[in-house]
Amino acid sequence: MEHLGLWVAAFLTLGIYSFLYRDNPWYKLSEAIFIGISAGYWVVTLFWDNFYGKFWVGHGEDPWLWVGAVLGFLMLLRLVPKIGWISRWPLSFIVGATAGLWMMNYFSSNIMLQVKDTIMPLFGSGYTASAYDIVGNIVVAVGTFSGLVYFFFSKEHKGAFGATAKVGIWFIMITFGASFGYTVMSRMSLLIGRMDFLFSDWLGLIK
Amino acid sequence: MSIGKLSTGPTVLFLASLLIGLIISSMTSGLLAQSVIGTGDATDSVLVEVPGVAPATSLVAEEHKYDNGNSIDLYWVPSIDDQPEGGLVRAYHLYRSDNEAEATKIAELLPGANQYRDETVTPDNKYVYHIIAISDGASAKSIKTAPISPHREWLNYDKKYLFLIALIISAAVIFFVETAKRGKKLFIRKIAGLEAIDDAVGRATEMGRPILFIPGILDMDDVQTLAGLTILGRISRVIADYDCKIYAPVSRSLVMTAARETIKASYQAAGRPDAYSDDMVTYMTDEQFGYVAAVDGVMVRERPATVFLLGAFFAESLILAETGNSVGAIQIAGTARPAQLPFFIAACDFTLIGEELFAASAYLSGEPMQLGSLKGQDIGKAIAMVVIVAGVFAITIGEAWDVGFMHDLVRWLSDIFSTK
Amino acid sequence: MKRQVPLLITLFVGTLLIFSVFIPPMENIGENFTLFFDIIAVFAFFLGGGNLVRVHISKLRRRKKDYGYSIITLVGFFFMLIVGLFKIGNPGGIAASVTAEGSIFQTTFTTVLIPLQSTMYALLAFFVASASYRAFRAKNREATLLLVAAFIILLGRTPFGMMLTSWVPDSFSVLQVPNLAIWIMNSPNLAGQRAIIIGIGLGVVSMSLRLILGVERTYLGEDRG
Amino acid sequence: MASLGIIISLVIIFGGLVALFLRSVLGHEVDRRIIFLFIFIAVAAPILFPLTFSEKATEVVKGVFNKVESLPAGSKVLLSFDFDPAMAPEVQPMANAISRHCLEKGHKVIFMSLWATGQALLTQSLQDYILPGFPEKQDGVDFVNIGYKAGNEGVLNVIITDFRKMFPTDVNSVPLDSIELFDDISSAKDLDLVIAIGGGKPGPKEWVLFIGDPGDVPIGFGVAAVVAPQLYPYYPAQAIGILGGVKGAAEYESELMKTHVRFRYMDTPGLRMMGPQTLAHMVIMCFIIIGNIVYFRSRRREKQT
Repeated sequence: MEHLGLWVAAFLTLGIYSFLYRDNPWYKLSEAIFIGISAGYWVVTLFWDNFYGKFWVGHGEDPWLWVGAVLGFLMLLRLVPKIGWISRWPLSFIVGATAGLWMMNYFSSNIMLQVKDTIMPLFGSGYTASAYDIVGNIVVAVGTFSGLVYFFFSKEHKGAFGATAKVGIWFIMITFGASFGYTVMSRMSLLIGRMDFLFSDWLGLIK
Repeated sequence: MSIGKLSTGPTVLFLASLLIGLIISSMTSGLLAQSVIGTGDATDSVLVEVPGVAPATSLVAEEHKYDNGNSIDLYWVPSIDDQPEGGLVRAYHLYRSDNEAEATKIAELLPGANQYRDETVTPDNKYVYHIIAISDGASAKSIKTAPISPHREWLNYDKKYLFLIALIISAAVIFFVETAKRGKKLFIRKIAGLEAIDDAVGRATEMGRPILFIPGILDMDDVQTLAGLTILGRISRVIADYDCKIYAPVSRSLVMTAARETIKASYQAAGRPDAYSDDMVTYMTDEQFGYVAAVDGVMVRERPATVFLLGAFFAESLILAETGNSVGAIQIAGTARPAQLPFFIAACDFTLIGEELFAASAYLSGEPMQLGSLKGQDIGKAIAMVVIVAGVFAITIGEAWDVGFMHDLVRWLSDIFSTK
Repeated sequence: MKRQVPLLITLFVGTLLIFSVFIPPMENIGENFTLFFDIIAVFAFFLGGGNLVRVHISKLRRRKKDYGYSIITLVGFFFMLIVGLFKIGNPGGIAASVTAEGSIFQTTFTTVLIPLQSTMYALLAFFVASASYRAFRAKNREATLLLVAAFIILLGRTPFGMMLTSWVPDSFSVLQVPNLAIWIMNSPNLAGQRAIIIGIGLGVVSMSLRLILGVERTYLGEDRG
Repeated sequence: MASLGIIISLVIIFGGLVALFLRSVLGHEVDRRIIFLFIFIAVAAPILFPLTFSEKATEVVKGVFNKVESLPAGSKVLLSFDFDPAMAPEVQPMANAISRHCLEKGHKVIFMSLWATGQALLTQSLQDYILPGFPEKQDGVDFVNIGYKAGNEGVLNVIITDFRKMFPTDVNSVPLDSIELFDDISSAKDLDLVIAIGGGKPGPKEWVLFIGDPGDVPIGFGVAAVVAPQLYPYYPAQAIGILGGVKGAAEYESELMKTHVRFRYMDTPGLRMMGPQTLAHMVIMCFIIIGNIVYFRSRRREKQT
């Protein structure tokens, strides 16, 4: 049984990799299995975790849960063409709640805290900081400031303003290049993991 | 009902409620600041003297400010026998009695502890606390606190600055929306990725190939998905005009429903409701990589001329973008997840960086009201920039030459911008 | 009715959630929303799952190209549904957790889904390479900075980074490639990230307001005629 | 056999790259599938035929290594395994290497963990990897495993003044008072070095805050790669050095093999993982260069026409 599982896993692994060459029946088969099994997996876990676990078990204690169930039911009215427009109600409920919830969330964590963190001395008392730190601090302050200038929408990027915006986009480009380079290592680790599976677990080529 | 009227109502309502909130919060702040404090009552000194160890002293129970009445802060001075070296105290046991019932142990604390927050209280019940210092074979009980009952409070005054700054930025957004509504022309610079949309749709039409739209892999409870869908609305309007084919495979059922509504309305607005079909949006699977496998399949088989990737993306960003690139599609991407932006920058033709994703639908609409909101955003940016410059300047001068009022300024700024 | 009610719902719910941040008794309202959302999502799954089944059955019926794969998808879907909803082969019976070790549901998950997921994920190793080849070209000053930053970091992660610049005296050790890579991650990278993050915050605030105030309503399928 | 395999693979990779390089000078683009093939070989070959590069340690890694190396034998070193199974693949190699190094130098080593899940990992790696190499070392004299205690940074707050208050016994319930190693240790201040391995919370930051700064004890970090950048601000003022991810481990192992004959043939998971990593990075960098050559060639051609 365990042996069979190993072969199934290897078959599917190679099926996905065959896509790198080009689309082919082996990939299509793996894809079809992937879609069917995973969609089924999600329905089942959603049903047991959310519907059974949260609503069915909890609605006695917390009658508010009925609100969710009613909204969910309204959603299904789409299937009845004549009153399908009612399904916009739960949709607008979700949109309103998402907008309200995230607005304050992003406000405090993305704006307030980041601004606060940027306020730091360029050099310490009596210039105690090393040249390395001073340069670093100046770079962070200048980079953040000019990056924000780049995002300004209501002013043409011209003159001194345009030059600052240019510096801003340079910083953003360095950020992107650096994060890209930094991620390569972890991506390779994933492949090493799969190769290990193929060569050692499946084929037994290495101990 | 016309657009103007419909949005004036809510605007006024919103502003009015913000204003009332602010007034109430400033009026009640003085009242709220006086919190109830129960201190140790000297007459109630039921000291159980077990020789060998001294009790903790000055136990104070204090209501935690600005909460729902569900926490009480406790402070005390540790036992004099609780010393770093050679101390006798091994632990502190904290006891509480609810509404004059028998006291029960609610926490065990390490030596050296001098405070605790009890978050298991309910409003308007009466609580009395005492603490017992435990040592080997001996223990000492502190005096009891006076009865304290936590109260529910209606405003969190600690968040006043958060409220104030949110109010200023929201007011700026609303002000410019209103200004624009009155017909004042507002300048908004060109955004490269968005200028390209028309060309990208035109190209698909010429080539007779479909357009693929991916609204990210998260559900409707993520704000990036909403941004993606609002852009979908604008794009499908153009698509309907050009009579080109659009296909949006999605990974969430709710997104499927919302995307259908969005495209349908755009086709109606373009005067071509007959050209719309539910098949334009299909659900694939909720599973992240299962969805990626499906979309990759769609890409190589349908060979879209243009691919839009707008929404919340995770590791799959690069898989999708590279596959799209391999079939020769023009790709316009955008996300607010900083970790994935580098991959879009590398693999797509145009990328909307963070804020631009949220600005896109306003920009594309070309409506003055929507453009006004972008102008309001810029006010927020200006505030952030001024604070950064002033803050860095003040803290540097303050640190380097030890200037008193600069220290004060910095303390004040970081007080405002810490959100507690 | 058809047009105003949804807009009013959005306005009301949105405003409520914004204010709940400042009102202690309403602190938990956000969590409640998450709970509601989870329940709505289950109902919505009827629509999504239904759509999946409908699409593949229609492919089958019309004998469209590659309809054979649709059979496999449908079989997989219903197999998981039956095995999971009735907890077939679950050692603990119907009362046990659906993901109990040894159940058919969980076994399928570990033997089929996990290898598929991790293989799909690992495709990234290849795509990272092909994207670097195409994208990191010195087309203009911005692209050159992107290229140089990526190259230094890549080099800094290999032993050659150290070898190439080991001649640099230790007093200038910041110029040795691995240290330079660290500096880039800490200073310019941090600055760029901050600007992007603050911008995103403002973008979300402004878009949320547009949605709550009903200025933006494309998502509702509102015809703006 | 293995070395022949790796030589053939390297010839294929670099021969291929030279060929592509020559083609690029003529202005030919490279098909993405050829890039995929190169990545496949670059990762697969070093897995099949182990290939290790000698790593030259960076300053931040040397900081930790040199400290362990320069302390006189008999110094008291504490290693804290603050990680769980999920993080283990990244930090276990360095935990093993540092432990071996400390034992080899004759330091008195105290092993502990601030993570509940860490104790089992710690006990197991001591049994399976670390101690088998040192049969002469005695439990309680040369090393001791005091295990895990609940309380997160609270634990540190206590041991900075009194070890025995928090850890009355070691992991085998032997009272600390009867353990020879602890004879002249009463608090964490008496330690000569602490190395915090992990990267989560509680972890390196807490060690600096509660032990390093107040007790004036040197602290070294061994952490997962993703958290390393966030910890550089502590170096060199508050931390003597940082090992980041597999690469940090590889550098440490490399340094260890160079300075100690005993470890010439030890198991080096860090270096082994670095083989495919290094080759893949090299291949990607070569392709970036090739891409730029193609670009400049084609641009010049456009200008000419």
